[in-house]
Amino acid sequence: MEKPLQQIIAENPYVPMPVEIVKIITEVETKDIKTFRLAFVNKEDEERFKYIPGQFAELSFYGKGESPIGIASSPTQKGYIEFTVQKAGVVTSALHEAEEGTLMGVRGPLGNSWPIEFLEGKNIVIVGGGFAFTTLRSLINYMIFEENRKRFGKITVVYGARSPGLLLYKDELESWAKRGDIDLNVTVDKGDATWKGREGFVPTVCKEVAPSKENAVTVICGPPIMIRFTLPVFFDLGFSKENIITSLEMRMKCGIGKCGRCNVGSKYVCKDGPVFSLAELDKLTKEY
Amino acid sequence: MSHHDKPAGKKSEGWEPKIVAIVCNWCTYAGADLAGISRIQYPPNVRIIRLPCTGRINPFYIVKALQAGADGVLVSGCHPGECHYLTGNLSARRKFATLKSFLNYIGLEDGRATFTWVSASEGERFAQVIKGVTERVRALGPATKLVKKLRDVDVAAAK
Amino acid sequence: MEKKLLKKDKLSGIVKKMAADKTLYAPVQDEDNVLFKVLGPGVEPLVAFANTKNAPKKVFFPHSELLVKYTRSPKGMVFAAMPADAKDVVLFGVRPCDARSFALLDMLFDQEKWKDPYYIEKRKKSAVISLACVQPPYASCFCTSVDGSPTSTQGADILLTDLGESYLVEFLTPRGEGLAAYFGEATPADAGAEAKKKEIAEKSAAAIQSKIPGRAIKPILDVSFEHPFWDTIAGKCLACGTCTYMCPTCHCFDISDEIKGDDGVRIRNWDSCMFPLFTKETSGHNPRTSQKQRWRQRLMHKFKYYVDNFDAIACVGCGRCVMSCPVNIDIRKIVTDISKL
Amino acid sequence: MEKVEKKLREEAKKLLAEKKVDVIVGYEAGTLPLTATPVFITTPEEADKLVWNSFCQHNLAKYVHDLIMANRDSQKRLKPEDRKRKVVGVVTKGCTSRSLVIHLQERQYERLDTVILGVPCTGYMDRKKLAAKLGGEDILEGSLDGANLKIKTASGEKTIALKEVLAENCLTCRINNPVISDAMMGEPAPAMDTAAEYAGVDEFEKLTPEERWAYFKKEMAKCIRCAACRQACPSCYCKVCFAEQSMPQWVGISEDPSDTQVFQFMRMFHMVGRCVDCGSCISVCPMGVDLRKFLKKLDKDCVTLFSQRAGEKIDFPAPLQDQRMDDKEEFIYSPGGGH
Repeated sequence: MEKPLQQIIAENPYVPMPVEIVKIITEVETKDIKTFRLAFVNKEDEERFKYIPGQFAELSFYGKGESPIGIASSPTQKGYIEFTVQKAGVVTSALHEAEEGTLMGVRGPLGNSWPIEFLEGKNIVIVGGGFAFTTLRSLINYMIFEENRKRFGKITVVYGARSPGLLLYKDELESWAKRGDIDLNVTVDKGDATWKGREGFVPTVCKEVAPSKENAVTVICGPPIMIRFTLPVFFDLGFSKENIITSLEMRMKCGIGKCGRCNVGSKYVCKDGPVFSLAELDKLTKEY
Repeated sequence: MSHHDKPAGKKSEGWEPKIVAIVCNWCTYAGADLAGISRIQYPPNVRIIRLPCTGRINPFYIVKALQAGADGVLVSGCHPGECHYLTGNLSARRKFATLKSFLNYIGLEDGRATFTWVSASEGERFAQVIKGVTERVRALGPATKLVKKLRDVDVAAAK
Repeated sequence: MEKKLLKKDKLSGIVKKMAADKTLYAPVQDEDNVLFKVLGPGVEPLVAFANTKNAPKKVFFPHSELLVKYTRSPKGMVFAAMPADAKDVVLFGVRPCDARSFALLDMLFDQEKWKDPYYIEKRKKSAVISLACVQPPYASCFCTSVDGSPTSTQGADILLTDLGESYLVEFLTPRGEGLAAYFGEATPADAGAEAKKKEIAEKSAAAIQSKIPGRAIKPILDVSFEHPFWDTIAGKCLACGTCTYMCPTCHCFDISDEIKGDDGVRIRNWDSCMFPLFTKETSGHNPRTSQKQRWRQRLMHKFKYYVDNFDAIACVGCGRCVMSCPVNIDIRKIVTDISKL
Repeated sequence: MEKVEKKLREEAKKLLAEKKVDVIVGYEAGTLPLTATPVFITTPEEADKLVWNSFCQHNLAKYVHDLIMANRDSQKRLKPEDRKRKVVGVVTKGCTSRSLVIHLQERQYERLDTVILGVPCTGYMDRKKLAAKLGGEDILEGSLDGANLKIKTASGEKTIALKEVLAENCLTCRINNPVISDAMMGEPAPAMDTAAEYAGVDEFEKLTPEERWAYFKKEMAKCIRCAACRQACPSCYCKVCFAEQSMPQWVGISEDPSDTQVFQFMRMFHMVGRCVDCGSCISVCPMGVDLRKFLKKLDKDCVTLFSQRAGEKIDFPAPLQDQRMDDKEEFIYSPGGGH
């Protein structure tokens, strides 16, 4: 006896929902980061896939397996979900070869999320570096969405990449820059002939922007080296560890706290994370 | 060991042997070319994979081909002493001698893996080798040993 | 629940009858090993003292298990439906320590938020007939140090205790009572039998000589993640993973896809925290690069993390890892050493 | 053996005190009766832990490789002139010495990286054989009394001749004294029964292919893919094993019969001219897979085809590194006749 697939999906967290790649955007000049826009094959799956910025999902590709990727779109964007994927391993390499129209699978949403309720009513400082900007982009788009904007205070964004060609979401950065309700600071380590914006490392820019700690939370995501040098800046500015939020990465398989590889101390990054405040991280072991 | 080992399975209706031939670029591939140019007929059962040298062939390629469902594997390169890289085929010969012996030892039929030399001028020999190997594999029937089947629920339940 | 007495010579027949009706797993002699496996027709189930080489967890958490099936269409991946039902299964002759492992695994696989349908489905359809240890099978048994006992009923549906002439059959759960019909030849147990069982329980618990401070090391582990002690434990570890593969409570797994032609399957396979690649990320970064870290993870998982998350030690004291470790890394010694830190 | 042990401890103390070695890999008594387990000695005081007896089973060459590689990795970022050699002393019996030779032939490290403390070996006890003899009964206490094992189990005391429970590979061992050493701890041990070395292989070769396949299939079905055999093998030192490569993935990781057969076949085939018959893979296998039946064939082929034994001679290339015009080639196919 066989159960209908839709019923299995509803009951079984290991079974992906079928999706179609409807759009592929090459984000960077090195062409190894692309954004995949996925639409659900079945309408009810879209309903089921209710997510909050900061969550991730497991992408399935034919014959290759699964890869956990942060959701780059915002739940305010209807009809599709987006993932920005760097070409690295087996699944992501296959994905990069795929064309629009390809059918694949998505399993999720998984993990906790950026703490939206905690962020509400506060000034938000978003600090992102390089490729780790994806779930922050989700959060920004969520917060600046018309109906949501008034729930949050001042929004400051510091986003850096090594070079102008490596900045993600260039169109969106432009449109955000035109808005009056978001203080956008885009920086590159080293500009090129056409680059008119800021040059400098993210920690330095954070120091210059010097957001006030009053009623403020900072959400940081980026390469470990960036985080290491950015945190002291925020400590100096007086941010408490409870008010510094970040997202961890670990090797994952099941995504639901069973397979046992992504734990940091007693917490599973896939299930209890990936989002932790610095205060929470302090209580965990340093094995990540 | 003789190559008159018992066929592994019944010859199924309409079955044609699938043979993977892994050959070196300088001798056997050129030999195959010559066979083609000279319009010498040979059975269409081989899929040729060209590598720089038999010394480059990881024994795993042979086992992997068998696992993936090839009914036979043929490896062919330059005759000893004629290697484009001087000694690649001498290294290969030691690997293949032990590999073939080991495959036979675990009970694989002798004709599944075949090793030979064909030079660039031996178009006729190439055709003869393919004919011979195809006939040998045909006599053995479809490969069953080491062949991978996709895991199914029934298999899972039986364990 | 109901208790009965069964003449000892009747048991084998009952088990074989069950094996004829359902899939029945039992300890079976297989060449040099006693293995827990499906009891074939005409095969005698073992009730001797030694425990099975492999842990019975594989019935609910198989070494390799099909998770998802799919096919390839011209457009890509199409998921296929899966059979819905697990078969009725009886596990016979499970030692109380191993039966406890099911209760421990339930905590993980049957959580409120994320449920593992494959495990739960099989668990629901099964009955566990446990066989009390009237004598500890090995000198390395230490169940009493990790909240267990040689006559523990945790995780079992029926408990059999050898009273000498006959078995005391305790039906512990409705699932166990579902098998009552097979025990038609048993007679109601009297108070004498109960007293005898109690005496045996006390005697067998006292016979467990090997003791470790199971719960006591938790507060020490809480504060000693960085302790230099960890540098001393794993030097000779081969990273072979035998301990985790033999362990009745180890449950880490890997998921991999396989295809042939246009058909694909996703399979989960046992994995081990002892393996260097277990946590290695695509980027090359590995949070646990040394065997010391991996050993610490294994120990912490069992004696701290599981306690943090489920208030239970993820070790049943069966001693399999102690006996099967090729280089004699003895978890009893490590736990004892930690208690002295 | 006591003499050897005494000399070993003295020598170890001396080497450590004179700082000629950084660590000595040897054996100490295990926590279970009748066992010995690897130990790493770094101070002269600890040297008294060292034992040498019939329970010293492990091929310690594996640790020598591991320690030297770990040391090298830890200094990767230092300038070459700042890097420090780590000298590993190792208690070495015949098979261990052959493994060291293989490492040296394969240029894993230099001879200067090791100090070889040779011990004469008369074979080690096979725990599985003993367990089978005892019918699976747990050993409560045990000791070696001359040529006999005195064992206490729940059912009473037993005496078993050590010879009856020596490992198969030891019984027919050809090279039971180290082939290279810096110091020998005692007189070379008497030869074992080498006449029967390939008896098992010869017998197996006489079976029909179907019978051989049936046996291979049956043995491989026992394997649980834990890869303990690989981990224990001193010749298996690849940074990433073929079984774990993902691009391409050579072999599936499940317990699928074909994947298991192919994994085991290829792992064993990597041992052509590299298997020293130390029995490590067999003794660690939790399921008791009969790997030796197959590994020994590779050894036999090496001898018959190339007249070489793995790790036997240090100044000679390993069989598969060697290239010779005059190798036998009966296996080469020629159309119309022959193979």
